[in-house]
Amino acid sequence: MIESNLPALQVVLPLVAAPLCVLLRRGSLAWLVTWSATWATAAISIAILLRVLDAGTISYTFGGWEPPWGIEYRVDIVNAFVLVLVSVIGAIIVPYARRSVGAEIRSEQHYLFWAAYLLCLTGLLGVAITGDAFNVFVFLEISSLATYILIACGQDRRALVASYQYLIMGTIGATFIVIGIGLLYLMTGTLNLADMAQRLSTMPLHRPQLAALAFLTVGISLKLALFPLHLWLPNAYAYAPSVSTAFLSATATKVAVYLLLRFSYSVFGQSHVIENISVEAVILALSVAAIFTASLVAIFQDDVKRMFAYSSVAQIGYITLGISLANQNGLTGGIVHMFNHAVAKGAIFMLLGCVALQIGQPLMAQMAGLAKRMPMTAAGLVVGGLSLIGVPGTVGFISKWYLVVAAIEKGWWWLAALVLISSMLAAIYVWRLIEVCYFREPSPELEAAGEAPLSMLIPAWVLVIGCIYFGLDATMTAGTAASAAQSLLEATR
Amino acid sequence: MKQAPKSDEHWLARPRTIRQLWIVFIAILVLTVLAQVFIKVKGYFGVDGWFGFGAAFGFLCCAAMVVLAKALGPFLKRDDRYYDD
Amino acid sequence: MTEWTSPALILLAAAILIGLTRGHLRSAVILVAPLLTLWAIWQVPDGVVGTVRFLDYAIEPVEGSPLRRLFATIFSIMAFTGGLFAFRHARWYELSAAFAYASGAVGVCFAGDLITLFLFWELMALFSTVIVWCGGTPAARKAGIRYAMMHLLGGVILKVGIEGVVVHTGSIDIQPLLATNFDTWMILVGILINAAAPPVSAWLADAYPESSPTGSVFLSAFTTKTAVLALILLFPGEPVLIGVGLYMVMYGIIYALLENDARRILAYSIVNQVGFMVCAVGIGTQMALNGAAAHAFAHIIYKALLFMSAGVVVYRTGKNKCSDLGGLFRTMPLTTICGIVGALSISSFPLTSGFVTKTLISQAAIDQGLVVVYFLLAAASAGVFLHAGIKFPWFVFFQKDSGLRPKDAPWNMAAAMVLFSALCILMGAFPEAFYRLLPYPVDYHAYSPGKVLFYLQLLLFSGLAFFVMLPWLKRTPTISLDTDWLYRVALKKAFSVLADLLGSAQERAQRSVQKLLQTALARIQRHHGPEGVLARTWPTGSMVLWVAIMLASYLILYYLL
Amino acid sequence: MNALDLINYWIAMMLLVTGLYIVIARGNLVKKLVGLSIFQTSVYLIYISPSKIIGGTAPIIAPGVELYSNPLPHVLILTAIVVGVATIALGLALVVRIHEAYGTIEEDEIHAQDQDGE
Repeated sequence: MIESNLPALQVVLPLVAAPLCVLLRRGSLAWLVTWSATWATAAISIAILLRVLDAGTISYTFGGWEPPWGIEYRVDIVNAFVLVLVSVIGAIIVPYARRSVGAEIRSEQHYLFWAAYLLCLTGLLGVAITGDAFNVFVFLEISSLATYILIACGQDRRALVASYQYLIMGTIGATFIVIGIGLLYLMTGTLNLADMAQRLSTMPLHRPQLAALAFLTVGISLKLALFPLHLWLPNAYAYAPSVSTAFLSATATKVAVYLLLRFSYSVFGQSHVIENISVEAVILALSVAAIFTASLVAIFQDDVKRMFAYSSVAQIGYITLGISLANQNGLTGGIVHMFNHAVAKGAIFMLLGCVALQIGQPLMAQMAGLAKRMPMTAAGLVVGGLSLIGVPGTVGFISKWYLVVAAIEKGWWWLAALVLISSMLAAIYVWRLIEVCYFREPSPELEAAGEAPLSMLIPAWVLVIGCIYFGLDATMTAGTAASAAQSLLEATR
Repeated sequence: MKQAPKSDEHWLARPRTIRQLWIVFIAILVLTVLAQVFIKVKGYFGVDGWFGFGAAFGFLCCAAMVVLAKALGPFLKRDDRYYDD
Repeated sequence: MTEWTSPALILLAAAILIGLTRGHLRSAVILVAPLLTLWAIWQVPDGVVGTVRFLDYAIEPVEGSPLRRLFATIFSIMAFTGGLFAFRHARWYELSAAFAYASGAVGVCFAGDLITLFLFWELMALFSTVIVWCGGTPAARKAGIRYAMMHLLGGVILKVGIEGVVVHTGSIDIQPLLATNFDTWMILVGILINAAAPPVSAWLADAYPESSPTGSVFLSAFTTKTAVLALILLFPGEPVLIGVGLYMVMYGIIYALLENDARRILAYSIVNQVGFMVCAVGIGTQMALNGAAAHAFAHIIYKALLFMSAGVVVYRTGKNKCSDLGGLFRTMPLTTICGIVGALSISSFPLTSGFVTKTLISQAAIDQGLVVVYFLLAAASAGVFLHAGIKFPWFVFFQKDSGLRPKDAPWNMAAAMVLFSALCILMGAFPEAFYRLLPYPVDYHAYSPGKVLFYLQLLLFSGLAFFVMLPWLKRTPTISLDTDWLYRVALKKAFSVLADLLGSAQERAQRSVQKLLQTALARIQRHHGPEGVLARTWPTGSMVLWVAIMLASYLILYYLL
Repeated sequence: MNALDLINYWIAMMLLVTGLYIVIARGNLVKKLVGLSIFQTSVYLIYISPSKIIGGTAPIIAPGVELYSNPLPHVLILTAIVVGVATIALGLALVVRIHEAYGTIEEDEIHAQDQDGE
């Protein structure tokens, strides 16, 4: 009974838990509810992934209405992977968050924060799991609205402006997506993604299809902060509470990437649209621009959170680069980098949260001598940073390996070289941080500070160890990503 | 080493010692060249079997290198705070 | 399960343990782990020991051969002696980094495939950077960044090459290649960067002397020599290497002659010595490869010895510059003697290790009839005596009296120096035993009277030249420009210009787009004028503007195509 | 084809562009939200227009009726309207908080204050 309803529970569980938090009104109780809901959600997502790996695509119909009329949840290996990614990270952050939220957010707002957190998780999971185009929009807005709240909770007043700006941008993005979906609905008469794909493949090319693709691409690009539509991201990540940053950086943009994959491969994969125009070339160019521009900007940041926020823009560039390469290895690289970047950036922002707990907003100068006062935090940051560079033995190496192999397979030496040279830019900003943390005398702010509490360090270090573990043993991540890539590519044939 | 500077508190640094060391050094130099009368140096490419070739070659090469380094000096040398700014 | 465990992992574990232990326990780890590694190295049988799946490849983390064991042996001996030299004085993270660095070197020795090689290669790059940083001065920090960038660049180039070979040949095995296509050229260039080959030799002399007195001992041993090993494994007989090697030999001499910093003189002489080895790999016969391997082995010992003696001087006096040093033999007799033993070895004086290994290379050149190479190497041997054999000990320990009266080396440093001095002389005195370790059978006798006499003439008259031309070699408080000027000055200037531009580039770009739009709009809507709302910069507005621009471009692009 | 046939879409596009223009051009945070609201309204039109069939009746099955309007877009847009309302509400709440924190809701003044603060 429960087993057959897992796809529904995946979304319903956090959705129900959110109002429960509001009803309980006590911060600690709300935290407990969140804790149980997220871990249960994570368990469900893993169960779903195992089932998908075992038995292939799962289709779940709501209320017994058969697709394409009813709403269908459709889980194949691609979104099963995304579900696991989002829910596991969402779960790991919760035990960490107790102290961090306690320090950064007023106590009477805690239960609301947790409600927003759960709603955000609901939205992200919903986007990933649903097989219905309009549902995508609704869940996207649920997650976005919750995200604006999560960001606005930041202590710095600039968090409010950042949240407002993100609200404007996010709404425009979501509206573009809904316009795209509307145009597709007008052309095909269906909202079911699979059905839509099938109908598009038999239709001749019409201009509204092109317009739909344009609106969808721009809308999704906005959500995933693809250069040059990334401008909302640095401030949002920099001034949001540490917990929000860690959660959003690891999950929100990844779900948007999933949407890009779903639309450009599954929905438009066989249509005449893709045959006639090359979306790839544009995204490729933007990805490369993102990688270089954002990395360069990151080098000059003094606010460490902002620095890593720009680095996120660059790392998203790698993901979209893999997608735009559109061959087996490129897609594998892109998809596995979704996971790898989520783990590495999640770890980094969680550790920065540890720093923030001790000294407030972490600026470069204040983090001097961090290794002496907070050795575990500093060590974790080093591992996370090395992953961003793509040093062998860390997750970053795996993704870049696939990307470069894909570029070489296409005979694009220049691209392989660019990908690798760009890691040197990452090296500059990471090394700048390492040098400051390890080879300077402790700053006055850090002088009195001690190591962060274990309740924060352990979850962060779970991700840090993940950075190394999945860098050495990539069979699970890269294997799943490879079969996901394969299934996406098969859809385009 | 065979030489030492002029200072008087250490035996190696006394001018007398240094003079003696020079004498010994030059004697050894002469000996190594003269030894070639008795010991055949195998010449692999002709010239290197010549009498005293090693000595001449060593001296001239080193002189040439010192001269080359000296000549390059004005182009390459900079004050050691050059990069500090 | 354990059969594929690389001996490198012992050192890696030790590196972690050094961080976790204190006091005597830490000292024990430092001294025991390398010996344990040495033991493990000799347990590795010939051939591939086991395979592991990584990504889509079957990688071979451990593959034994006499050549690989030879290099691993000297690396572990180096780790032991370096540890002995440093354990009472270096900070724990320098020691930890040094052991991780050594672990990378040992790992490269046994790497059976290109991916494993690359993994350990990068491990070395990472932790050697940390060692440079442990110099602790602002100059060391900056040099460390430059060092890291150079090695990252080398790693990037190597990685492109390796991935190219993997994609195009489907094989990740380590096997002899020739630089014939883009992939192999990239691999060659990547390795040569680590060997401090031109035009980027400068990184070595830039970084090593900035490290701590103990750090430079470790640095001198591993990076360049693993590059030599990689060249022997991958590019034996690659003709390009002969030229590269000869250039390095001459470059090292000239720059060392111009140099004032004691440890920088030694750093340049590493380039010079590695040049001999690279040249030998280029010759590529069994004799030459034996020579390269043997010379690397001997070189690690005497170069570490030289860096130790220089390190003791820096440790005791705090001074680096020849122009500030001198006359130290009075109070540091042991350091002086050990420094001289090292200096004689590097100059390949008969009865020292350098003699029995470098003449192998010369012999290989003779056997192949390479006249020019032979004479250039002979000239270089004379030059080595000039710049390292005499110049280094002369200016540091003798020349004028600087008035410094430092104490001699602490006991552990002394012990390390004596150990390596003894090895230098034992190897030189009993070459036959050492020759048996070499990868190919050796039919060569170093001590023929004619050869000894030739080298004595060559070296002693070089010495004469030194003292005759001493006034020309007077130390000046200068540094020498190198290709690193390009990235330390030229690039920096370019970069700061770029930084200025970038600082406001985004805003400026947006502003100009907005201005464009504004002027267009102003024509249509007069009331928007110069004071119009679009003339101002709205952060949110400009973001949305980008969205509009993107959408328009997509639509136009799609409709046109 | 008569240009007026497509008038619904022209209006929708006008609204869309107008809304975006307001968001771009106005510095007042509330006005921006108004622009956003107009922008979203355009979507409602895009969805609703095609679903109204000329001559069709409400989609209730009744004898003798052949032509129905499509009910689905209407339902969808009800949802979208709810989402839009929520967004504007949240946006306005943020503006209130921004006003408390900065004492202004003009974006350039807020920007200037942040610049000074750094």
